[in-house]
Amino acid sequence: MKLLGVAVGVAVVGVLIGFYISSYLVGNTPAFRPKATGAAGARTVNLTIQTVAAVGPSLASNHPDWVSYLVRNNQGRWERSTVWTLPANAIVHVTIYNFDGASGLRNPFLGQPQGLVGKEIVDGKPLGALPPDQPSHTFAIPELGVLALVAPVGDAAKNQCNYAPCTMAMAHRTMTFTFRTGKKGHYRWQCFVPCAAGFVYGFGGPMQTIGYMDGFVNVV
Amino acid sequence: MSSQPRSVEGGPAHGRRFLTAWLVLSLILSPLVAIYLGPAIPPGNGSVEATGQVFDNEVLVTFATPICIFVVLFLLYAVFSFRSRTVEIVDGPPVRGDSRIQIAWMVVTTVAVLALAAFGSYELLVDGAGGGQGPNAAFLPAGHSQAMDVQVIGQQWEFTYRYPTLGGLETPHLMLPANTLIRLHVTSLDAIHSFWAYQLGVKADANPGTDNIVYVTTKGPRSFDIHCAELCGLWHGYMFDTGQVVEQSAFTAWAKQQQTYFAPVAKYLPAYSTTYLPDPQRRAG
Amino acid sequence: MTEFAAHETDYEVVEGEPAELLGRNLNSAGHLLASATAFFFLAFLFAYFYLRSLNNAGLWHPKHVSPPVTLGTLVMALTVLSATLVRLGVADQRAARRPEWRLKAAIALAVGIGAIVVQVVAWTTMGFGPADGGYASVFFGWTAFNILFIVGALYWLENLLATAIRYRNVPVGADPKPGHASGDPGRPGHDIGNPLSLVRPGLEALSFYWTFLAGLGVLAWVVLYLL
Amino acid sequence: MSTTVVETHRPIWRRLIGFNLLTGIVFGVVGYYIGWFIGHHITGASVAYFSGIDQNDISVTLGYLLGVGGFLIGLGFGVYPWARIRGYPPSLREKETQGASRYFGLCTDHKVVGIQYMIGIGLFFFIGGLNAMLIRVELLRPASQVFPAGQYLTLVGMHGTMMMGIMTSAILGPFANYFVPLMIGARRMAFPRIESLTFWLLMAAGAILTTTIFFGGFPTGWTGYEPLNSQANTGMDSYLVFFALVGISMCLLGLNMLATIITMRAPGLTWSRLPIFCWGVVSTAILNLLAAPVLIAVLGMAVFDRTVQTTFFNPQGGGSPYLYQNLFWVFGHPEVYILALPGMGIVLEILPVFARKPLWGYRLAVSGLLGVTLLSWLVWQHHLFVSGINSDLRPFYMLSTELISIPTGFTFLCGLMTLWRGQIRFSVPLLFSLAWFFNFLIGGLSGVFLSDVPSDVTTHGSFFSMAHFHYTIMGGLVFAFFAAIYFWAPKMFGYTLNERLGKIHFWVMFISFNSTFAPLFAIGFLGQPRRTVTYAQHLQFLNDWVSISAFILGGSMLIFLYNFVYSLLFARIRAPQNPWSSVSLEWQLPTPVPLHNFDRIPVITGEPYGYGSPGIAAIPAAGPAGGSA
Repeated sequence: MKLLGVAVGVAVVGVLIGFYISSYLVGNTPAFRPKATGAAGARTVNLTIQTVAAVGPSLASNHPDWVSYLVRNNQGRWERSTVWTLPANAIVHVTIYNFDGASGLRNPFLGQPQGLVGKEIVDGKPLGALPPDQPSHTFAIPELGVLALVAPVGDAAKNQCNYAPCTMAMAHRTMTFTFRTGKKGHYRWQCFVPCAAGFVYGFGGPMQTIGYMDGFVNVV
Repeated sequence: MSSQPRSVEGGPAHGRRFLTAWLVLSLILSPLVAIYLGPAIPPGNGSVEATGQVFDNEVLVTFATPICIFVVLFLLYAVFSFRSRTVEIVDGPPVRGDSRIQIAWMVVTTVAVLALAAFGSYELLVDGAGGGQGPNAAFLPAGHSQAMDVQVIGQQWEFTYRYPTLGGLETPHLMLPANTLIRLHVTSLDAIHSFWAYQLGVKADANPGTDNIVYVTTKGPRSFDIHCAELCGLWHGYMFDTGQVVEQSAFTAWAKQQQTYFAPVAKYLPAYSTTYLPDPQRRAG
Repeated sequence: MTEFAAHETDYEVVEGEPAELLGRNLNSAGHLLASATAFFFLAFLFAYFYLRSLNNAGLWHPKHVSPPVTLGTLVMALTVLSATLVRLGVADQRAARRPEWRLKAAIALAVGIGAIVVQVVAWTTMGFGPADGGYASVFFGWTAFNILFIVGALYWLENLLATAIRYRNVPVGADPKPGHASGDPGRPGHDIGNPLSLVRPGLEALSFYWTFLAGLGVLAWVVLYLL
Repeated sequence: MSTTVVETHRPIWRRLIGFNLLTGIVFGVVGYYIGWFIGHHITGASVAYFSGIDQNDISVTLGYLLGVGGFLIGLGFGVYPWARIRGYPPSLREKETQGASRYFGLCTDHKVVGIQYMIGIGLFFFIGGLNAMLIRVELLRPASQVFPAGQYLTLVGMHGTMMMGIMTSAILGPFANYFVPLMIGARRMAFPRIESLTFWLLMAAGAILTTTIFFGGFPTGWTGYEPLNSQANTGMDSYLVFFALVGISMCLLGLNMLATIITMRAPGLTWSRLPIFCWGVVSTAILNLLAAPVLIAVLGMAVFDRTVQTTFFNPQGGGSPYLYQNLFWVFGHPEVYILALPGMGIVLEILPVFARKPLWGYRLAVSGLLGVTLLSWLVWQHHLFVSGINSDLRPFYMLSTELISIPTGFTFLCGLMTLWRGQIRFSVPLLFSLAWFFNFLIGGLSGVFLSDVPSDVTTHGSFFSMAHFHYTIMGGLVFAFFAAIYFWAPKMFGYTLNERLGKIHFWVMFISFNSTFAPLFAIGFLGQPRRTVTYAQHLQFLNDWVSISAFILGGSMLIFLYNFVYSLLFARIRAPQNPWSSVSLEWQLPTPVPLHNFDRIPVITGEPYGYGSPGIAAIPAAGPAGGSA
């Protein structure tokens, strides 16, 4: 009898632990699939994302102070997802609203946009390259050769956004650019700017955690 | 509990029988391995160094064959011919060693090991064998003074490349001229990476603040895979790339095209240097 | 063969072991511990010379990093003094001069604690922090762990001294009250015939180890302050 | 689990109160939070960028350390030091209780500690194995699928760290603790309390490593290379504290073993009469004692780098990542032999029993073990062949690395020649021992490729090296581990393990082991780097093959588990006192072994392997009481 009780207790605890561990292991931000328009093969997708200095308690309970990317879902609300599903061989028009200050690049070479269709437009002006101390973040899909820069909000700017969600009334910069998704595949995207405050080389925490400054582009 | 042992004398001449079997098998198998298996071992003939590695592997695998046969055959022979066939426990002969066998074994293994080490050292020192040899190695390949400099910069998580001979051009693609002795300067900006150009037989760790030099002599035009071979964080598994070896003419054309494409950022690049140590970032994200 | 299976042995077998067995155990253990400690600090010695030879980013030893030589020397001197006192104490103990050795041990303990205090003062009053380059890192790491080991050795010394004091009135060979040895008076029966006989083995092992540690302290002093 | 258990008739709630595992855990948790609050008080807002609680390394590290302290106090390790502070003389009186409860607390009986070790290490071996299974699940497909990249790295790191950390004591823990005193005719270990401490430290360490997932895991694998180490989340602190505790445990274990074998041998047991297994323990213990401190030191530096911002390994602050690589491998390579040497000892101990012959070339075997012990200190930079330091020294490290194959060859010669002309009787332990020779042969020969720089350039950091050390460590250590279990279980537990199930276990494990790791040599040569969550398309078939074999390999462990539980708890077939009719000392004792082993210390009059020569006293005669113990 006692033995049975012990066995049941052990089983319950084991199940709970197993559930926790498995939820950690497969844990990931939910995949987001933007609406695609146009015929198959020549599809176009509009992707609107924002970068914010701190994701804030309402969107991330465990790391509220981490810098993060957010995406605007099909209902027009900001949600924290960095795993995006895009159609193959599609034209993707990306709009980035940046509410974050400058961090600076370790490798100045990454200050020039690469692999885009046309030029990257920052607040209406085409961008050649940013000086190394300027970039706030980058949006890069190395396997597709895509690299876009995110220009910073000046330190002097009024009405800065401390943590997400931010409103368009707050100081921000607007980047728009276009790239092609290649063949089907499972591509990673990341930020090259060491923007993780408090980590050696600024490259820990959010820079090495999917859901903040890293994510996947599932091209299907 | 232990009864009288069987006498050592009598019974077939196991020793001679085993040694003959081993000799025959080795004489048959080792050449086969050397001829068929050896040349098939990667990394192939993408560069002079890679060819050298293939030869090295061929020698090693040929050398390993008789040893492998010896131990396995010995085990099988002993297991099958010395298993006890009695119900009650019978002890074997109380043999406690044989100095002649011991000395012979020591001599053979020592000679073999020294030969191997000498061979490996020679193979290593003639051309560096495609391994990273640090900023100031004593042994350099012939004609290293005319080698073409190319810098490999590892960062989390992408390799970029600089060509000091092309005005410090930096590009995300590795393009190498054919039939040339290249001097790769491998360094890193943050964590430890390892630059592995598989078909070229090149591997060199990228340490921050270190100029890890590796020489490679390209052959004909081809493409080759690039991996990061040292755990460097989240996207280590995605830190791969493809490089090209092309004819000299194509190389110059490509270089010109890259210089125009990356003109905007050129003015922001730091002066070419063997290592870069940017200040640690302490600003708010 | 049957002798082996005779019957279960009782406690007296172990508790009745001759003191010289404990002596041999502690003696070998002291030497082994000393060798382990040596390898531990070898890592810091290596780090010192390696980082010094590399001098990455020119930050091995920035100008404003000036080690507290006076206090450091004081720490080293106090450690050596304490070790010497323990050695003298061993001589007294061998010669059955019990009060003398207790006095020396007490002073040695006080001196050792003094060394720790001085080290703490040095850390808090000097003009650089652990983040100030390679030398500062090695300095902090080495001194911190050195103090840690000193604390351990002093704890050992305190044990022996306390035993000697607790049984100071027990004539050699007399029996203590039940349960004394385990510190658990609830236990029935006798423990150790003569507790004082167990002090000397520990003392000899300690004096070796403590001297060795002081020697390492001198090495640290030479490397960190003189080179 | 052991028949020496005498049920004590106290209600269970009474037994739960007092110094035992339960109080240990409670005190441990309390200690963690105390440390956490202290650490948070220290660096509240003082260090500007420690903004979030989750990034405060000082809190987490302090919490872990105080947690371990509380755990040990709760287990009862505080009683004796406190008594010594108050001046009570050394004693062994405490904690030699009978009953099942002694397995859940501080017990100074070396036989109890041995069984504790076997169960505890088995638990963590199981967890590490599960991680390996999950890794192989992920590698079923070329692209990242089941686990996100970060969690995959945590899996890899936990598997490697668990195996390389906990399993260092896989032989010394259970078998040396249990059988060395019996083999040398002693009544106890030299320092029984330290013996128990090493075990509980190991358990605390394992628990701490598993909690790394609460802090986001760690990305560095088992080597924990800097500066990635300094970049990582607080999950990294679990790794650092874990390995530091394992280092302390290893060091103390080695010290205890050496002291015991040096000082407590029975009269007449000269060094040249010491059983070869004890020699394996001696050589391993030497490495434990001297290598572990280096590990503790380098991890201490890493902790300082993460907490008080020293710059040991930060090239921008005057440090160097090479410093970490050097110091880590100064420990790391001896550590590999800490895993391999006890296996040699076990195999050479088992062969004579089943070949019914004396160990062939006893002195050669001993010199082989000691030679490996010595040489293992001179080879560490072969882990850095392509890292660009001391490239001109590479020929030397190539030579020293290949020189190790000479003393290793001694082991092979002695083992093989022991079989020669023997009267071999097949049993599960012998099968595992023979398999050891095959696995270690493959491992050693592949090691020659890795030690040869031109070949190493391609194989370095690839799946080839991974296959190599799995052949040496799993093929060497784990096979020897099982050989030892099947060999000594009758003495340890008093019941025989099922022979037929044992043979099934062996064949499944041996075949699936080889079909798991042999293809990895090819995968490595074909260019797949270690620890990558993705790989090239054309390698999928080989990887799937390996994964499926790995699952079968995992299944073979379940066969063993079934056999173990079934034989010990349900079948309960009493084992004879000396089932293998061995002549060595531990088998001459009654089963179960009495509390203090020998009521009269035996006097050893002959060599340990007196098979086949009645002239030599097979059974050592019991000498006068007292003796030297």
